[in-house]
Amino acid sequence: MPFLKITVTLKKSVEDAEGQSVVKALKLLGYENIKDVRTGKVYFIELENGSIEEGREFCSKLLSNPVINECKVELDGN
Amino acid sequence: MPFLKITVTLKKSVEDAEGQSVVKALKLLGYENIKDVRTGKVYFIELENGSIEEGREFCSKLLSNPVINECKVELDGN
Amino acid sequence: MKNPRAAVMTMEGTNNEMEAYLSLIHAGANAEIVHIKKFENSEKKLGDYDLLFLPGGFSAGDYIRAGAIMAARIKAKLIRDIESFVDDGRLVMGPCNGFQILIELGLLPNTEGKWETEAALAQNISNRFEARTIYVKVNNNKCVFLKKFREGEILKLPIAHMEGRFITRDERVLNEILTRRMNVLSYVNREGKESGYPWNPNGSMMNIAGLCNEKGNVLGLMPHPERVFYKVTESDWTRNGTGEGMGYRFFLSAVEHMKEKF
Amino acid sequence: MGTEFLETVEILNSGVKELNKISKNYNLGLSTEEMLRIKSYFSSQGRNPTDVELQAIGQAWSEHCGYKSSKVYLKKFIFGIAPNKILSQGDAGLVDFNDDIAIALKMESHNHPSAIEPYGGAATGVGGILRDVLSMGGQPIAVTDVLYFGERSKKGFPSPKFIESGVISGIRDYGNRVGIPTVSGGIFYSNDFVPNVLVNVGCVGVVKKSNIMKASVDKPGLKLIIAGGKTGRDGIHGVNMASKTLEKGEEDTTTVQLGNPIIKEPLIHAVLEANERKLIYALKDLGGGGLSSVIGEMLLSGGMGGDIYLEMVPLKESNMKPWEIWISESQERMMLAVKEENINEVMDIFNSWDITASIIGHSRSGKDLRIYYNGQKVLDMDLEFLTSSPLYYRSYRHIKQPKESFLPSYPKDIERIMLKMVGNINVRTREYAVRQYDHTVRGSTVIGPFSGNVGSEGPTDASIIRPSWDRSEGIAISHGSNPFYSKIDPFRGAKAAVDEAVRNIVSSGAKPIAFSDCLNAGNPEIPEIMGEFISMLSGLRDSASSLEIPYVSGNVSFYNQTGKSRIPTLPTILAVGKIDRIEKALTPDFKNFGNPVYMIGLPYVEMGGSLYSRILKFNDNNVPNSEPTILKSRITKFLKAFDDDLILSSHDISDGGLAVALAEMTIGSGIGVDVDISSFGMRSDMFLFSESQSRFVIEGRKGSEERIREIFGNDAFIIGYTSESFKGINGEENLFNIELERIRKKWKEGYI
Ligand SMILES: Nc1ncnc2c1ncn2[C@@H]1O[C@H](COP(=O)(O)OP(=O)(O)O)[C@@H](O)[C@H]1O
Ligand SMILES: [Mg+2]
Repeated sequence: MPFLKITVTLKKSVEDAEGQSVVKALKLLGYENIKDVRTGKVYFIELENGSIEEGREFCSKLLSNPVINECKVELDGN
Repeated sequence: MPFLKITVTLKKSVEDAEGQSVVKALKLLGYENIKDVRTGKVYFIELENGSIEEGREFCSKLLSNPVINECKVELDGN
Repeated sequence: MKNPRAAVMTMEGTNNEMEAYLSLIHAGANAEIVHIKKFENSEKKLGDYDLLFLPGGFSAGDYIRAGAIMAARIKAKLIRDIESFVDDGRLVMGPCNGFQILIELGLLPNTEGKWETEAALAQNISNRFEARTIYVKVNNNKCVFLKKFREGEILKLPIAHMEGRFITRDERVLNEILTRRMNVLSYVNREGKESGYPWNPNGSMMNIAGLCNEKGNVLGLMPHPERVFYKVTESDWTRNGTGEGMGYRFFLSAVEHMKEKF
Repeated sequence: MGTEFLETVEILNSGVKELNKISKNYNLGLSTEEMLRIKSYFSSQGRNPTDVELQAIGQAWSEHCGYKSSKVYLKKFIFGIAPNKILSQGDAGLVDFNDDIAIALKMESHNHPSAIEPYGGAATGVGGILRDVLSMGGQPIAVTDVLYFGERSKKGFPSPKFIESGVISGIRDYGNRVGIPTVSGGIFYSNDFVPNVLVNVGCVGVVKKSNIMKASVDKPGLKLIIAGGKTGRDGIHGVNMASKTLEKGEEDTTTVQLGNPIIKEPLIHAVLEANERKLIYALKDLGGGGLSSVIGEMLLSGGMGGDIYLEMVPLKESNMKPWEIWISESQERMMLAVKEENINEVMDIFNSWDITASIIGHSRSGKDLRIYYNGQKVLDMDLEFLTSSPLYYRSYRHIKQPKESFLPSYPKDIERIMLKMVGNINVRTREYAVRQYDHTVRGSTVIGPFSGNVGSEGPTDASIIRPSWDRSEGIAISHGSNPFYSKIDPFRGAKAAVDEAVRNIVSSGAKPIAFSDCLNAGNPEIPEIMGEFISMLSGLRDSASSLEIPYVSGNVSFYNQTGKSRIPTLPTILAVGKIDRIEKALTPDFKNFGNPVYMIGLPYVEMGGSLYSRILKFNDNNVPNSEPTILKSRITKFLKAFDDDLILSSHDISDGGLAVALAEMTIGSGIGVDVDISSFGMRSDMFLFSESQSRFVIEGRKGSEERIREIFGNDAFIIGYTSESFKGINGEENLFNIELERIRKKWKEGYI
């Protein structure tokens, strides 16, 4: 069965509070080489007859807000 | 500058409550072809001199709990 | 006799320190709110206290996973001190975020004695933050914090969390918990019977709401006794009168124990 | 022409057309008259303005910052009610509480940002309102939120469900993370809020009287410290967005922010610690208009001038231009004025909480503001001119409508209508939202949003917070608003909002002491809307002045409009009250069987905007009329009966009238009531469903009949006795007989 992998991230222009907390935590753990961390969510969607177009619909109807998010859709990806 | 992409998911044996909510929401939107949804988090870590090994350390020290999570580390991935 | 000393450890996002601090003070402890930084840079020494309280809240935003960042910080610098603190028989209590941190640190359940992470508190099965009152049953009152309760007693406590679903690494850990009766508190319904959601608010295995280590000096639990020190902060007090709340005896048990022991 | 980071803008030689173009190109949102005013100022200076100067004016003169459409009317109607009861006014207002503390309160809208990005809009709304209370030196103790959502989708705009879930998640994630309990609020559904959703958020705090902070910088040589979040490009021109109507497909990401509660939480601790140690001279938060607005207002109100060095502002991005730094609305920032000798201590405190802080300038004698960037002067202006926006007497028109009552034919099935009401989207439980908000954090919530038996709680009227564990007093918090009334009749709608807020407070056993008013309307340049705005204000004035309760703070949000769709002109009233002994507080759940149940106040046939009219879909523009003098006398009587320990439970009568009030009292208690209304001689449906104002249902103690009659005179009526069933009759006629479990199921529908 095909599946869609959808990755939702924040646009670069939107501050990522979680990413900032991870930077701080990694630095406190001694990793001084960290420059920046951005976070995102992934959805692995198993479905019958899926298509990239359908994945785009999931993005716009449910999984993301185009004002702040970017959505990447991959079919059968890993 | 290299970056690490780390994907943290729930082990198959752990019920994914968020994934189940997404299934329900997509079905309500009329997508009857959805079989299952699993969710995860991605971290895009920009750093100096990163390595896969370092990414694995981030996983075990901070980003995942081995009891419930799986961690996938990619270098320079996209 | 000197009042026992308690430290309530905070960082950004731990936000239940006030009610914890006041509960400790009102139960007769000499409590202090201490930022984790002060332990890390040795401005304060854990050894100077008799009780360590890891308060609830959202340490570092609960980003990544609830409690993960604070636990990682503790692991990096303070874990040896805490392990010997526990070995000494001093007390550690962690409700909610505190419980999540105790689990991440391997201080609970620690069935193998290796201080390794043997369990997790995953996202609630309802996929929702749940803020309401629930019932728990006291299964075992050997735990220092539960001395003032009867075994089988039903308590009414508030919960407020998104990640409280208790899961063990494997069957073995779960069996050890049950055989050694470390599952000191379990979720029950109004009749005192174990049952599913919503009485078990998060889908925890075996309805586990709280764990105490074998020695009885480390308690982690999802509910918040520190928010119901007085009856007037219980959600149904206008039907049941005023006085001491359900949380009072947790703190009194601990303080009396410390007064006897130290 | 300046250097690449600074522009000089040619206005001295610009005509009207060019001036308008400048306003548009620089996103200033200024009118032709305003541009001409700027031109004449700079002509007198003999030079052209820099982009920093123009942008600064654009902020200060926006509707949002300058209150230019509302100020003259606010002054006339709202300010000056019971002024002796206001302790202090600033970002939030203060009212006296006891010998030790004052209460800070404020309610503010975050409508425009929430319509575009609901999650971030609502989250930053909570963040902003917390800062307002913090600015007074106050420890926030409660967050509140009143939300107005649409039901139907509109093409080109996000769906109402998407907006709703984003708004609720935003409030949850921000409020829960900062650890201030979200205890009170409301949710309304009506298609009048498509696509203009309203998000009104409130905050209540406590301030030790010896620690009250002011914002005015009235001494030269004070250092100005910015603390908290870093400054970025986020939130540029936010106030301008909130000062115009919402149009399709707008997604200017520069105004969108998500907020960072994990900076706010320690920032609150650090500021309060510095205040407790008396190290802060003046304090204000950075909200709309950013540095531009906060520094301008702090200096102007203290009669000082100042010098600012923009390179000292900690930045998120290194390549920001001076004008961007100056007007950025980045979240989580506070501005402190500190005496030289206290600087080190203050910086140490911020450091100990891991909070970024930086000295960016100082006050000095004079009336002008100068801003430098790496040694170059980028702004040099008279503060009075810069900060005092022009004020407008907008023209207005009142639409006269005769009051027409409509009597629907008598319904066949009262019971079915009652169940429909209990399950109505505007009545049924809000647990799906509110139980995602932590309402017990801080361990001081005495009455929360729900009360009754564990696992089957019903709604409460007001929440009560205990500000100190060592004293017995409590702070009651509640709201009032009714968009259905306000749509038909903004004057009566406003009075009803105050009435409801007060009723809720009193119903819990507390005495109301202060209001904050959050006003929402469409485009103020339309005379009908301005007319409604003025009607609303006069309603607010009539009620509050009769009660002698001040509006200690408030907020105005205009331009909640998209083309012809616009919201009703409506206030959300945040009320606080005082109860001397929390252990006497009342909740609506019935307490025992066989007790007398009283209705306080008679119903009238005035069904305009009522739930009954909405369910039966009949038109009636006779909105329930709150009579302030009656409200006042009922409060006095109620509190007397309360002091005499005659009342066991109490609930205010609002949506759905007596019928819904009684049903709600059964939900948390599992105790019903048997009602007989035959002695009133009124049509049963009108009697049960009328929403006439200033009314309560109370469960009295056994044997309280005589004392209640003495206190209330002919204002209290026994309508029945608590019982195991829930039955109503009118003489021979059986009105309803409903199993308690069915009511609870209806009310909880869709929620476990
Ligand atoms: N409708 C109103 N009623 C009473 N006071 C108001 C009203 N609108 C605004 N105010 C007061 O005017 C001042 C400025 O309000 P506002 O611009 O919202 O504050 P800020 O933007 O600095 O947070 C505050 O003291 C506020 O309480
Ligand atoms: Mg403000």
